[in-house]
Amino acid sequence: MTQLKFLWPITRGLIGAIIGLLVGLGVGLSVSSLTGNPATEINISFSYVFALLGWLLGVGVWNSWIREWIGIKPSYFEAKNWQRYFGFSMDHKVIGVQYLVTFVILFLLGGFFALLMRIELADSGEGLLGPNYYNTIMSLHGIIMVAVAVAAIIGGLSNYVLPLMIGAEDVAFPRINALSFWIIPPVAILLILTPLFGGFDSGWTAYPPLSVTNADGQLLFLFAFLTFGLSSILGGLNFLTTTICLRAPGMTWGRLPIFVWSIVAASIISVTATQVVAFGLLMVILDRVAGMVFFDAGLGGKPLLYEHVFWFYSHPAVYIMILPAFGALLEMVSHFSRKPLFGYKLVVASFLSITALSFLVWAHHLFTSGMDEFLHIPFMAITELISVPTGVVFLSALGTIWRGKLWLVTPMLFVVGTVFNFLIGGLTGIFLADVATDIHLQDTYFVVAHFHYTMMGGEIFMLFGAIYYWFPKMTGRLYNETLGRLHFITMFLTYNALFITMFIVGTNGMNRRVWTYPENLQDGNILIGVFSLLLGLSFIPFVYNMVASWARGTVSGNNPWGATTLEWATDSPPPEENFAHPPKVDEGPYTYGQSGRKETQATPI
Amino acid sequence: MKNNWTLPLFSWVLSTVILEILAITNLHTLPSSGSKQAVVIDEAFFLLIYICIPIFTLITVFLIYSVFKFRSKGRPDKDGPHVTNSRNLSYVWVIGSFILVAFVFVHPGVTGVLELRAEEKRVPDVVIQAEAQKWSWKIMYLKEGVYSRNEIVLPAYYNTKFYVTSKDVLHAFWIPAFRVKIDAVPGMTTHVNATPTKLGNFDEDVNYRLQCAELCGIGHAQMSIPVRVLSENDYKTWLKNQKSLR
Amino acid sequence: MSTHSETNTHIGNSLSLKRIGLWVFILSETFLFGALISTRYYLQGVERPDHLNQPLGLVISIVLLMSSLAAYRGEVAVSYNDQKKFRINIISTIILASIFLVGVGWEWYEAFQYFPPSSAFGTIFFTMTGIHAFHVLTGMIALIIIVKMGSDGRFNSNSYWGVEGVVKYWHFVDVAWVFIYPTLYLVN
Amino acid sequence: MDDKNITRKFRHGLFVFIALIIIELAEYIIGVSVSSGNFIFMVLLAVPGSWLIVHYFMHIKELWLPPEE
Repeated sequence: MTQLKFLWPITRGLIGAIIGLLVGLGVGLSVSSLTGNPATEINISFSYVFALLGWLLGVGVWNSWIREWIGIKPSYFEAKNWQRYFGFSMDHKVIGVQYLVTFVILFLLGGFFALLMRIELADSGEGLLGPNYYNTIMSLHGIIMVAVAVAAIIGGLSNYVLPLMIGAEDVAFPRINALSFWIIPPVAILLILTPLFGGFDSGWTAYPPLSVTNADGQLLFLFAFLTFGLSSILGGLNFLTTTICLRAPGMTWGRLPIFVWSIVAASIISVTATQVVAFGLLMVILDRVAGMVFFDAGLGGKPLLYEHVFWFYSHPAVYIMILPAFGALLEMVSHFSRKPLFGYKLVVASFLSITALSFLVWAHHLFTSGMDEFLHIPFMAITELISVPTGVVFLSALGTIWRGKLWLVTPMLFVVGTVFNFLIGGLTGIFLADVATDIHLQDTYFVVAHFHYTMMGGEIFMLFGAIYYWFPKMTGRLYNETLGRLHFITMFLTYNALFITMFIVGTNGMNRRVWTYPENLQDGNILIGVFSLLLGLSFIPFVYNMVASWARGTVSGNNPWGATTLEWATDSPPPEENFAHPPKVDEGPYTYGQSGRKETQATPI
Repeated sequence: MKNNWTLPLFSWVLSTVILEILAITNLHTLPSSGSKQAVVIDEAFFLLIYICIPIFTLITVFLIYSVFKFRSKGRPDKDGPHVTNSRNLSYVWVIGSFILVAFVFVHPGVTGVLELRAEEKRVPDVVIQAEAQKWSWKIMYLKEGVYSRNEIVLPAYYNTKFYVTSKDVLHAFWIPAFRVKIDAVPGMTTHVNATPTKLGNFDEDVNYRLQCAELCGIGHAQMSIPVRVLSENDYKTWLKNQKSLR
Repeated sequence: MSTHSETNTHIGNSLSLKRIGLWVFILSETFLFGALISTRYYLQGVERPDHLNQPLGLVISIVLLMSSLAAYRGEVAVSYNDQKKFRINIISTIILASIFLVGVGWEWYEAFQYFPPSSAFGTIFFTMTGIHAFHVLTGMIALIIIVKMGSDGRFNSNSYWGVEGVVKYWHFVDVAWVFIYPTLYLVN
Repeated sequence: MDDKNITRKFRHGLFVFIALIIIELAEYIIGVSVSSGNFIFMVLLAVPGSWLIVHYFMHIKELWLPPEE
């Protein structure tokens, strides 16, 4: 039993969740009996809210407050070794690893759903899933991958490295940080439970009126998304405050590593825009549960309202995803080219202008939605304008590599791959910003391929690159370089083969979100299926590499890359208070090539 | 260090030329084009491809070149030069991308929109109301008072206006061969124009189909009916037959 | 296994850090209320039904403004270590807030007859007042906690972040109402 | 304690409150009497009203002051 003690907090959380569920069910039943309205939706809503609170209570999020309230000294069990990852911890390093592992697992799950979809689509007629399950699986793939893309870098990696990079001891609000992680598991559980409640066939966008009228699984999805949004807001709040207030002495805004800047920009978006989508989801919930008519055209509602509100968040959300990826990319490009980042100030300016512009481009998702036509040209203009600051990232990456001393280890390979992928993603975006071509391409596989090129080719590639890059910092061990390269090469090739085929199929008229399609598109779809299977296989070396190297990889030393930023100046893995002596900063983050720079320490690579 | 630039610049020009030639001669990814609107959209599509190719090759060539040229075997023992910025290059880059964006905005962008809208402003010859309901289409020929549920029949060379609406959830009206797409929104009537320029039907070309393009539930994928474009005379005969059926 | 102290020594104690955190949170909430208000205009334009209880709307707005004044006085009082005035003012804030909530409840009762939640204006009205009343309610709970903590002697003129934070949040709820009130009752 | 100052601050609060009441009453009168097109008046009144609260009650200025430890 003692070996299983580490599972105690989670068990307690589950017990709390079940108690909360029963209490909520009771409340829900009494409410519905009071109103004489035997609605299962009311029961689901109350049960979920109470189960969430019960879970958090059981896990220990409110522990210290409750103890203080009833007068017990606030102190609690915290394991030291790997077991601490299974319990409530306020250490940003533990939370970062918890985030990362959770989201890598969710990523693999979402990928598995994608494979199921491809099996269905290998035949132009009915295959494995059929219409009922296909839509739910497709929607689950969508929302899980969106969650991974929103939170894996900003919640996982930046949680771990941002305080280290600015020389802080922890994030600004450690308990809120822990809270924002511990409300993620309920999100995943809710989503996985949706098939039991009839699934949800509305896609991750959940456009009403469909999402108001379909099965109860939709309600679970809405609550999951809402909870996830809460986590995202709290995370952004934490990172913003941390960067504003907890920079080490001498760490001026001009000396912040570029990754920190990208997190600041992304946090601004996630703090503000997420509230708007939360309200959009709330409107759908109110329509379903409280009988309101936001989207009921017959009673004065307007379905287009949701599309505007939703994309007001969800377009900036792609910048929550991609900005940290840009940051990580430029961060690594400098360290592995042994050159200072090219055009640091210009990049910062472009990040901030992307943040500002991202709020003004949402309606390009609505060119064919029937919104007022006078909006088409201005939104086309702003959407195309945002490619100017995005282009600066390419300038900076190429300018840094130029005449550098490239060290082509796995993270740098991912950087090179990402520049290539995002180039395709960005260029194909122009086709969707252009009103005329968008009319044809909207809602085809061209769009699907485009956002996979930006989100997966841009961000997820960078997520893996950054995991490799900071792996020695997190574990104190080196990953296996050969396996890492194998992962990169297989992933890069199959990924590109897959999604370039998807562009062609999409332009040819392959509709998205369908389980059956005209037969002339079958060859392309079979090719996509084969490549996606291979792409799925390419993650096996990654998983094996991570697990095996964490357990018994070569010890890395503190600074295996010889990088100049602050996180490498402390031990690997860092001590609980991050820095044995609080650091003082007296120069910028990228001092490569400066005369008199201290030589980086020698390492086993 | 000056000759660093010659090889990549040369390969950039060369690869651009090769890719442009390939694109112009060999790129047929769009479905068959069967309407005036399709011509506008296809022109914009190909123009954007021709504009994108030099940008693509510029960055790819320089990326590949620098990776091979500047890589060091194993861990670099020295740093690169301490170059943090180049004011001129930044100016060129930013202003250049501004100009490109402005160009793309004006030419396939605004001009494309205006061309499509000019078509919309013409007085339509045929007016059709398409009503979507889970998961079928109801096609009404408003002037003639004819209904059809299992196909759309259109006369070639006539400007047809479609009024699109929905009875329940969001759908979208999409005919791939015509490149027209507009959402069917409950409580709203949206509209779109198409002028077929070729005879055609679903049996010969699957792009002659009216397909729902906005996820609308379980039957979404199958919410599609054939489109048939007839000559004027055949169309009139068809209309007569439809009327007599009622 | 180890126990470690709840608050990190230098993190979480700095006043400006908590202030900035709260301001970021307020910025975030601004977007929520912005979305609410935009929704009203998107769905209904500036139309308003005839059956709004205008005098009641004015009265509860003034009550909420009065509560803001009382909250302000409470914060000033604690900054001068005047515990008695602090308690009186914060308690009157709570009382005024409950009067406000009663007013909203009354308005809801009337609204059910003229524009129920299943009508377009009713949808907006119930959602906007509901979300705002939820904020008032959370603010009230926080104020009650503040009073209790104050009577435990937790605040003095040097350390009164709890009061400052809650009062700031309370003022923000008031600011939101300054926009919601004309949006719901007055524009035409 | 420093009784003089506290009354002065209370009086400041009262002035702000009176200004807010005036704004609110003006809004009410315009809203009830002007039958259409009063949206712009509402904006013109609500913005300064909220600014009064944000400035005098919420002390937004503290954000621009150097942080005190």
